[in-house]
Amino acid sequence: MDRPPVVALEQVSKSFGAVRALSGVSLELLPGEAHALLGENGAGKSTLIKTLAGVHRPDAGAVLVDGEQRRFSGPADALAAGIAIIYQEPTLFGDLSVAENVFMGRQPLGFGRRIDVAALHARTSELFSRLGVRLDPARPARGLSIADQQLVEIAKALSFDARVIVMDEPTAALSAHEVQRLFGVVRALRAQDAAVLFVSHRLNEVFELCQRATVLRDGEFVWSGGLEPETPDSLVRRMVGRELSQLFPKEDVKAGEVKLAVRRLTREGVFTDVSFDVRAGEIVALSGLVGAGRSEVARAVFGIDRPDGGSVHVGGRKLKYGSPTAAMAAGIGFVPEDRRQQGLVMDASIERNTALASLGRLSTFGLLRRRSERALAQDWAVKLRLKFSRLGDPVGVLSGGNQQKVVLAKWLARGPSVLIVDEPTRGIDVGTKAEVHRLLSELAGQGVAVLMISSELPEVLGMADRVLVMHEGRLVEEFSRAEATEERVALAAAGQVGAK
Amino acid sequence: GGTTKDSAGDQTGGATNAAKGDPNAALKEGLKITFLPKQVNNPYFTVAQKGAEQAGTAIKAEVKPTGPSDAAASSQVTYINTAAQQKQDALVISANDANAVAPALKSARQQGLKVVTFDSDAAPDARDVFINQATSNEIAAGQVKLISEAVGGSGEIAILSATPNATNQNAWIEVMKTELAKPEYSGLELVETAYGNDDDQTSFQKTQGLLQAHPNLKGIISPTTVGVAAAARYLSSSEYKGKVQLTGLGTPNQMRKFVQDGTVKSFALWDPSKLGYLATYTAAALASGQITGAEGEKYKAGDLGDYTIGAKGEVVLGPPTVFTKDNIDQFDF
Amino acid sequence: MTAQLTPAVAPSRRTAARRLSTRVGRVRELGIVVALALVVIPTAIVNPRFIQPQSLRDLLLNASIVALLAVGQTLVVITRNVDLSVGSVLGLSAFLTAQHFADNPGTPLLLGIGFGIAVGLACGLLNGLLVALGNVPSLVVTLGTLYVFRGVDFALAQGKQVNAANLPDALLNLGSARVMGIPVLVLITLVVIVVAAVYLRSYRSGRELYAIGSNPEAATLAGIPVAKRMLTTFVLSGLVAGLAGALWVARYGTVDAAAGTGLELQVVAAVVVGGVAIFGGSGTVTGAALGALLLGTITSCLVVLQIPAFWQQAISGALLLSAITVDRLLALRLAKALRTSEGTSHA
Amino acid sequence: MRNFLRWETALVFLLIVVALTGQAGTDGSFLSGGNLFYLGLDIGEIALIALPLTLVVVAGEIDLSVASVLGLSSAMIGWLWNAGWSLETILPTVIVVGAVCGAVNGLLVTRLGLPSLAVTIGTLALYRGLALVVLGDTAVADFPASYTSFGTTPVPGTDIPYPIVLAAVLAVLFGVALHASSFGRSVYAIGANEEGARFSGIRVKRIKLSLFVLAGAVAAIAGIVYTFRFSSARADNGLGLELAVVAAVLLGGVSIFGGKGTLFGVLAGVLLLGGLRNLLILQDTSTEVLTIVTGLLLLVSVLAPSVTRRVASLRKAAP
Ligand SMILES: Nc1ncnc2c1ncn2[C@@H]1O[C@H](COP(=O)(O)OP(=O)(O)OP(=O)(O)O)[C@@H](O)[C@H]1O
Ligand SMILES: Nc1ncnc2c1ncn2[C@@H]1O[C@H](COP(=O)(O)OP(=O)(O)OP(=O)(O)O)[C@@H](O)[C@H]1O
Ligand SMILES: [Mg+2]
Ligand SMILES: [Mg+2]
Repeated sequence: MDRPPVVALEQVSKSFGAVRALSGVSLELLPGEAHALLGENGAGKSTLIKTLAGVHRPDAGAVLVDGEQRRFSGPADALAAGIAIIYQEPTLFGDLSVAENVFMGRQPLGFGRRIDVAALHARTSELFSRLGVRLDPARPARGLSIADQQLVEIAKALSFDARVIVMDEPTAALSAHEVQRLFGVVRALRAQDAAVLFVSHRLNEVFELCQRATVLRDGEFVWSGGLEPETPDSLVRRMVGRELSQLFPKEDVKAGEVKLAVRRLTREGVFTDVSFDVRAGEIVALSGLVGAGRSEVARAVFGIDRPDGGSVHVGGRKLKYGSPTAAMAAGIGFVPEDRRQQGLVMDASIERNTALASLGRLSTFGLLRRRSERALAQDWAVKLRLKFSRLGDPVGVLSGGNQQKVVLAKWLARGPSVLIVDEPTRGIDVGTKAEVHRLLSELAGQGVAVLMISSELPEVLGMADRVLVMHEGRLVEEFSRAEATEERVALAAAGQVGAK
Repeated sequence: GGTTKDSAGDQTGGATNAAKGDPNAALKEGLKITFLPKQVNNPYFTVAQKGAEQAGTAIKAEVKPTGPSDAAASSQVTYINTAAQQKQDALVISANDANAVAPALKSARQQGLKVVTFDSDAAPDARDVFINQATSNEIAAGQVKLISEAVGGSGEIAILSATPNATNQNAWIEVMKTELAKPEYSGLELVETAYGNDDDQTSFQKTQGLLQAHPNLKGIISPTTVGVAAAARYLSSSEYKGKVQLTGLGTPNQMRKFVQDGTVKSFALWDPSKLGYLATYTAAALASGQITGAEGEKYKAGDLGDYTIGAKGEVVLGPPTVFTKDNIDQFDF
Repeated sequence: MTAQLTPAVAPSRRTAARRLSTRVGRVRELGIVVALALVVIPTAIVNPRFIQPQSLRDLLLNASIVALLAVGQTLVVITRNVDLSVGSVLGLSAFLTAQHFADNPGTPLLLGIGFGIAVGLACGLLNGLLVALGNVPSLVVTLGTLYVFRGVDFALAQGKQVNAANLPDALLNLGSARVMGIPVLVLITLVVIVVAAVYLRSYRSGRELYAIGSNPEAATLAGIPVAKRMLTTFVLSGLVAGLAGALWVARYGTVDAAAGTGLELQVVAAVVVGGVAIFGGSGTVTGAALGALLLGTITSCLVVLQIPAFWQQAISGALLLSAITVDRLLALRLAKALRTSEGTSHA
Repeated sequence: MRNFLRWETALVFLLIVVALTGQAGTDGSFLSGGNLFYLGLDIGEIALIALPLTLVVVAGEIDLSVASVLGLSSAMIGWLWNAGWSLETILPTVIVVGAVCGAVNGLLVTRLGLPSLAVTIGTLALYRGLALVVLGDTAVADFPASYTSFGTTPVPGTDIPYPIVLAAVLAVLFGVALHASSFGRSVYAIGANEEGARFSGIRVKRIKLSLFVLAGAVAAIAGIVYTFRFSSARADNGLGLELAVVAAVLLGGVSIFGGKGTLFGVLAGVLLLGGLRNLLILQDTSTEVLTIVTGLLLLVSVLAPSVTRRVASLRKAAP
């Protein structure tokens, strides 16, 4: 551990307007180490990474590569210095082939400096086989599932043969299997003396993969050191600054009548013959590997997509196909998985976003009652302990966790009788996560039927009264709370049916 | 019930000039005259404007050229209103649309402006005098005669006009049709009227289209300067050169090359600068009280000599000049 | 573990989807060719003169200037921008080139054309600088320069017109000259199309244009010099419009300040019909050029078929709409085919 | 949002500057009642069409066919009048036809998912073509004075032209719809994030369709105004007007990408463009200068916010 750091940040500060995202943060990455970067939502992790990537220029402090101070004027400079980044949000070119995505700007050249397409595809396939991915290099990136997109991102980062690889929540969309493949690759990289900076809210992964960690809180450096003597609890304490129970188990509620009934719902090529019930007071989890089709089922139930067959009943009445308006009128609320694209209007204010699903009841003769709108937003901001400065601020400036709360507020404000939440805590820090769980539990207590889609097994096991498991577009298993164990659910999700 | 066409009969016609002109009144100096062509930056009107400015210098009037950059029916109205606002003495205008400018012209006249139209008339009750380049009959008959001579008296012919709505074009085309019905032109057959929108490229392509659509086409009449130049340009570079005859109304400078290389035998036009000159003189005469626009009044228009106001307040410049290989080099406009 | 569980049929399903997608990719251009045939063949049957050499030459000649502009426009549109000023740039370049030739009778042909190109290049540079450095929407910027360039054109022309008589014969001959029966203007256009097509398909910076249009933020993150590339596309579009202006003079011989007015909509229409996505990221110059040819041919056919003049515009509008509708329906079917053939095959 | 408010302030400031310099430069005739009447007449149709177009652009779409709908409406008035219909039947009929034209645009955009720029370039040609089919090369002018005088005389006792009264009434309606109703909220949400709007249960397609229908209907009304103002029904009326209207909307601070802009800004933009034009013509400025000024204003409208942002950030960076 005496070797000099490949890359170091010294006393870096960065502000966005009035928001101080980083103040005086230092970080050293040693060759051959996997280093975790930890912190709550909005702690400044992504900002730090973007500073390292040359996306942001630090207001103060320095970036050092091999001990020499460097001034990156853009991402190209950082790449040239051997720093490859996997960003939190996928950055693919939908219209281009997967192979071109991986090698953009570095395509192998042939005669007359023209791109050699055969070599391009061959090299991409090579990378994919290292990752154990089966993807056609020539297919367009558009239409890839989030997991596949993430895998292409990883392949892209690997293709640089970089000395420093930075991964901002690479596993947030991946299931256990892909995570293991990724870890294998990371270990191989370490063996080749590359440094890896790893961001994740899943602490078990951090302990499995990393040797050292750095913790940020509210943009400030808190701690850095070896992970050997640490425990998850001790890390959480450093991140949050106080004791915290990590999970908030659901309280038992007696299940009432069937609120949501899905019968033989089918959408060609996506999911087939899906049937299940959700009762009042119940939280039913829909589990499965990434790409199993859970989100698609939720979208079809809510009417975003038009199913090819089957039916959805709410409170005994059949829903119209393909109409979110009808679903909402019947009492369904839907917190989608992608809050940037689907959940929020980023440029609009907190207040407007909160009111967006309740416009009808906030207006008389079509005219909006501004005062009621504001009262509604104020009310929910308090209830959900939202951290914000003004209700008129655009939601885009909130941290990820607080954005998620706004999405929840938007739907809770309608008082739904059936609530579908898709990955309600994706990318959310432990503190906020516990709060979201408390909230879901409370809702169930009030008689709401909750359908929860989650890729995080502990969350599923802690929160669900029943667990439904999907595999390749079909419902394959159902476990009661007592039956469900981590192993059983994982096996069913992998298609090993009958493993009870 | 309702307001239907038949119930709306209160159209007034003819210029109403109560006062009588004083033929001996001197032309006032320092008159303010607005010169409003269909479209600025149109070479034809640029030449006309030169004539107007010459006249202005001669009579010590201030001639102010202005106008829209597009020839849309209504775009002149703003400029008419402005002339009224600026309390000009007279307005010399070539109307894009006889009716669209009429309300504005009427209100300008109520505010004391004298209105002279040239080249293309407005509704008669909206102006004082119209300076006609030549009578429609003269122009149209001349064109038919030229094409008949060029094609040797028989064969299919076509017309390449400007925009479908151009008032003067449509009037000429009507006369051409009656002219063609005469026995001496029984060999000629008008097969199509195409519209080049007074746009060079469109006219060019419409010429092509005409030739393809009518394999036996012998001649084309294009009574518009833009159209005839474009058609000549196409013919001269195609295999139809010399086989298909072309005539029309064009400026000598534009057509010189094609007359010299044999694409066009003859074409016609009046001198636009004389048109502008006469119109400006007429405006000055009106504003000075020499004339009122009534039929039969006489006045002198500088170098051009004496003119008499005809029926419906029209003054005719004179017969158009026919340009051929022999005389074209004497003209520069 | 799941990788082994994936059914063995998955790869074959996937290759099927891929084959379909490449095939349909080609169909986009093929579709225009078919549409062209559908327009030309019936017309030729009704009037055989339509496919005589002179007539075909005219078809290509008419389309070549719009096709040129469409090539430049494609470069811009691929990066999720648009250049509405091309008509004005063409007008300015055409007038200045003509005036240059008229004022300096001894100007060598290539020098004069180079002058026109330089005018276009300067306009393109201005557009590019405003868009790339000002970081503002190109539609608004180029709508602005559409007015500005045209205004400058009018101001310089002062109502004058340059006539064929004042232009050197070398230039005018260029407008009608042929090599092996093919008009020189068409050959120039073809060269530009081929160069642009190869550049877009096989050069890194060409591919980067697609990347920018596909996902601008990601392009920045991938280290692509986005501003520089966008600037380049506007410069190229201007340059091509400048060239088109010079060729316009050669072709039509008579030039005033109004040349090319309203051409921008024709060019955008050609690009869209040619299958270039208006929101960037996909499309080819060949498609755009074919789009220009199709639109030009439709206009000619309607004349040749003796469709009454008043009907022609309505019919070409309707045909344009059907072209983009058919294209869209094809794309939707492709998307559906991809979905059902690929479905749940991901591990 | 605050940036745009700032642009609207700038527009108002510019308007005042134009008014004052105009007043001084023309010895008071610029702000005289007579001139203001003409100014009002000149911007009447643009103001009318700009209203629904603002909503369309805020929703992230565009409609370039509006001027052609105006032309079609005018041609139909002439055609039906010649056919002996009464004006009381003609006027509602052409408004319905305009709405149908808008609906065709809207259906192509919402049902087939075609980009509105492409669709409306197509219908721009189609509707203008239909206008030619309907009326051909004739111009119809023999409308009764009781109708055409609406276009040439002010409201008695004032200098306000009737078209402006109509535009003002519609402006209030559209303003309320965009800024104070749940419909308007939905329009903004659609423009800013269409997918997000759909996930919030907003009927994206229906709202977009209704905006196109509105644009068509109002363009037809503008066609009526145009026809009677010039007492001339022709197929080529309003040719090329679409660029002027789009320019006014963009100058008013509406983002071409949707989700941003106010109706007030657009009205200020219409006034500024019209006022400046009127002033320059009154001062005998040549057409080319007019054209250049229009273009420069557009450039300023997008560059100014971007420049102020940059200057602001520079000032912040300097301690
Ligand atoms: N472009 C920006 N403009 C304004 N504020 C920003 C911007 N980017 C980040 N911030 C703010 O900076 C702070 C740190 O954000 P950052 O994205 O670095 O957090 P993070 O640690 O990555 O959180 P998460 O775990 O949710 O990804 C937050 O308060 C955020 O709102
Ligand atoms: N954005 C997208 N575009 C097209 N197809 C997609 C997209 N996202 C997912 N799919 C496809 O839909 C199928 C099911 O994906 P879905 O998102 O429903 O899975 P999931 O189990 O919810 O996983 P996740 O946790 O990623 O949401 C996948 O096979 C994938 O190919
Ligand atoms: Mg982050
Ligand atoms: Mg999902």
